[in-house]
Amino acid sequence: MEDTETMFDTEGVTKNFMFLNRKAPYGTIYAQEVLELVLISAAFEQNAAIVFMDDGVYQIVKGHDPSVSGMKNFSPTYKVVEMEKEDAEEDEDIDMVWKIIVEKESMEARGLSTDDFIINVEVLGSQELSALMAEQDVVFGG
Amino acid sequence: MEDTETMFDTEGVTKNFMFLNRKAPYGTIYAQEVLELVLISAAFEQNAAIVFMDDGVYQIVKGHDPSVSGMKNFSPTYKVVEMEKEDAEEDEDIDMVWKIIVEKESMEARGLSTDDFIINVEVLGSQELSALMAEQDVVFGG
Amino acid sequence: MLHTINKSPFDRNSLASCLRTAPDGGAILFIEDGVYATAKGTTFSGDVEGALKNQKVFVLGPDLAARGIAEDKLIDGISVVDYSGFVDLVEEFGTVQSWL
Amino acid sequence: MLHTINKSPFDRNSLASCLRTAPDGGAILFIEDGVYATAKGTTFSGDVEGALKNQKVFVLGPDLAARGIAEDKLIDGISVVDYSGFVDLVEEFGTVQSWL
Amino acid sequence: MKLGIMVNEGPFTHQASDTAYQFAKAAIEKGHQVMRVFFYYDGVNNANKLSEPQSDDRNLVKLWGELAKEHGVDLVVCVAASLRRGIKDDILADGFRISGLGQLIEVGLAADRTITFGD
Amino acid sequence: MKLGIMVNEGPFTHQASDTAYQFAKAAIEKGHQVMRVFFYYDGVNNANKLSEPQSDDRNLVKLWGELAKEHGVDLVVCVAASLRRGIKDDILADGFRISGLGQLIEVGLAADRTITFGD
Repeated sequence: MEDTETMFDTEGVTKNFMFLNRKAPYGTIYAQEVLELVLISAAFEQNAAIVFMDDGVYQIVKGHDPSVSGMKNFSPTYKVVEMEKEDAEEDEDIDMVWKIIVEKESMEARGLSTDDFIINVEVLGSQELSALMAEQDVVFGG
Repeated sequence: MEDTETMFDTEGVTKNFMFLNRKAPYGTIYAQEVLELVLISAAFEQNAAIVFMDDGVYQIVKGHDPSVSGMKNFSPTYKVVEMEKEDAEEDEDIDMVWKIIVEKESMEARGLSTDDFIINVEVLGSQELSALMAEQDVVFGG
Repeated sequence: MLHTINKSPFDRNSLASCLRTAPDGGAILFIEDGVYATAKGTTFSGDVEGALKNQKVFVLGPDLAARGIAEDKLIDGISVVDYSGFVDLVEEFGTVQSWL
Repeated sequence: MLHTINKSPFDRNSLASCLRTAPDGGAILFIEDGVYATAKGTTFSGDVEGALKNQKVFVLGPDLAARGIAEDKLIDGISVVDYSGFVDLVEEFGTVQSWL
Repeated sequence: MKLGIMVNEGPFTHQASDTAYQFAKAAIEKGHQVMRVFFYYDGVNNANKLSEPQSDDRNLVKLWGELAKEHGVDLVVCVAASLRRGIKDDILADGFRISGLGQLIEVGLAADRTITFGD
Repeated sequence: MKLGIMVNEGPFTHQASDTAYQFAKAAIEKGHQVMRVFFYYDGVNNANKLSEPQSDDRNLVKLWGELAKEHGVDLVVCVAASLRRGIKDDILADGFRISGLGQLIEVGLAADRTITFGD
C-alpha cells in the first residue's frame, strides 16, 4: 500500500506524536484532514496524543449533521480513533500508547462538559497539558 | 480591454462602493488583491470609500520591505490609489468621490498615528465609520 | 444593512469589529463557524445579548445542525433561518457586509 | 521546545493559547503576521513582556522588515534572527510547535 | 431581486464555496436572478475540472457548473488571480469563463445586492 | 541535523509556502539535510505547474522544483488532498511526486526535527 511505503530507515524508532486540534469543524477542512493523518499514523505504531483545545473541542461535540449545508459528516471517524486507542490498550503485542485529551479551559469557556462529547476523553488543565507537550517529539496541526 | 468589457446595462448608474481592508499585508494576499480591485473600479467612475480597520491599518504603514522574505512590495500601489483620489477631486469632469479612511480605534490599539502612514487618510471613530457604512450600496472585502 | 459573521468569536475578532461599527437597526446573521457565538453560556454570550438591543440577530439553521448545536441552547431573541430565509434577509435589509 | 506564532494577536488567539500552555524554559519565535506582537505600545505588548519571564523570545527580522517595523520599536528583551537564526533555534530548542 | 455573488475561497478548505452555492440555489428557487458569480482570490480554484472528491463527498466544481447550465448563471473566474494560481483554459471546468476584475464591479453596479463569501 | 517540513497552504494566498522555502534554503546553506517537504491541505497547490505569477513576483512552484533538483529534496504531495483539489499528474510540476500521508509520518520518525508551516 502506497501509504506505508518507506524510503528512510526508521526500523525500531519510536516517537511521541502530538496531533493538536485547535480549529472548529466544517468551517474549514483542517479538522477532517488531520483525522486522516491520525489514522494513517496508527499503521506506524507510534505514541499519539490527540489533543482538542480552543475551537478544536467543537470537533467532538455530539449530534453533527452537516448534510443540509451540503457537507460530509466525518464525525463518526472520531469513534474509529477511539477504537484504535482501545485496541492498542488491549493488545499486548502493540506498544503504542494513544491519549485523547481535551483542554479544560477551552471546554469551559465554551460552556461544554465531557457529556457533550461523542468519545471518551481525558480532561487536562493548561499546566498538565504543558507537561505533556514537553514530552513530544513531533507536533502536527496547530 | 477585457477588464472593462460589459454585459449588463449599467449606463448612468452610480453607486457607493466600500472596500473594507481588515487584514494585515504579506501574511495573506488579501490586501494586495483587493488593491487590484480598487484600481479597476476607478475605470467605472464610482464613489469609493477605501477603509482600513483592524489589522488592515498595517497595510499603509511606511517602510515595507518584503524582499528578504522573498515577496513582492505592493506598498507603492497605495500611492497610486491616493493619486486616483486626488485626480478625481481636481477633475471637474469626474463625478466620483473617493475617500481614504482609517478607523481611529484600530489605529490607536496598534500604537500608530497618521504620521506612520504612507498616504494621507481621514481618521474616523467607530461611530462615524458606522454612519458611512450606512450610506454604502456595495461592500467588498471584509 | 445586513452583516454576516462566519468566524468563531473565540478564534477571530470579527464579532467585536462588527458590533463596534454596525449601524443601528440592521441585522446580523451568524453563519458557518460564526454560529458558535449564538449559544448560551459561552464567554461571548454577553456580547451577543448586547447586540440584540440594536440589531435583529439571526443564525443559519443548517450550520447549527452541522455543528450539533440544538436550538434550545440558543440565546433568547435569536431567530433561526434556512438558506431561503437568508435570501429574504438580503432582500429585506439592503446592503450586505460580510465580516470575513 | 520552540513555538512559532505566525498570526497577529489582534486577529487570532494563537498568542494567548501558546502562553497558556507552553512549557517553561523554551523559546517563542514570532514570524509572518505574528511579528506585530513584538512592537512596543500595542494592546498586546504586556502579554509578550509577561512571556519573557518564562521563555526566550525571538522575532524573524525579514518579516519585521516586510512590515516596516523598525527594530527600535521592539519590546526590550526580544532578539531578532534571520532565516539562518531560525534554523539554529530549531536545532537548539528541540521539538517545534507551530501555533497556526 | 437581482444578485451578484463573490466567492473568495476554493472548495473544501473553507466552507465559503458551499455556503455561496446553497445561497445561490435557494435564491434561484425563490425566483430571484443570480446575475453572476465572480470567483476571486483562491476562489478561482472552484473552476479546476481535475478536482475529484471522494465518492461520498460533494463535488463543488460540478455543482457550480450544473447551476450555470440549468439557470444561465454567469460564472466568472478572475484572470489575474487565476494566472498566479495556475487555473487556465486547459483545466477550466464546464460553465466557467475567465475574465477581468471589471466584471465584479459591473455586477456590483447592475445587481440589487452583491454578497461576498470568503475566509 | 535532518529536517522534515510540512507545508499546509498554497502559494501566494498565505505566506506559509514562502517561509517554508526560505527556511529550507537557509537550512541547506548551513549544511543541514532537508529530507522531505510534505505538502498537505491546500499546500498541494504548490505543485501546480500552470502557476504563472507576474514577471516581477516570485514563482514558488519553480523555486521549490529547483530546490529539489539542486539539493535532492524529496517533495511529496499528498494524494488524498490532491485528488480533492485537482492536482494530478497532468499538471504536476517538475520535482514533485504524489504519494500517501504515510510519507509524512515516516519523515517525522526519520528526521531530527519536523516543522509545520501553515495558516
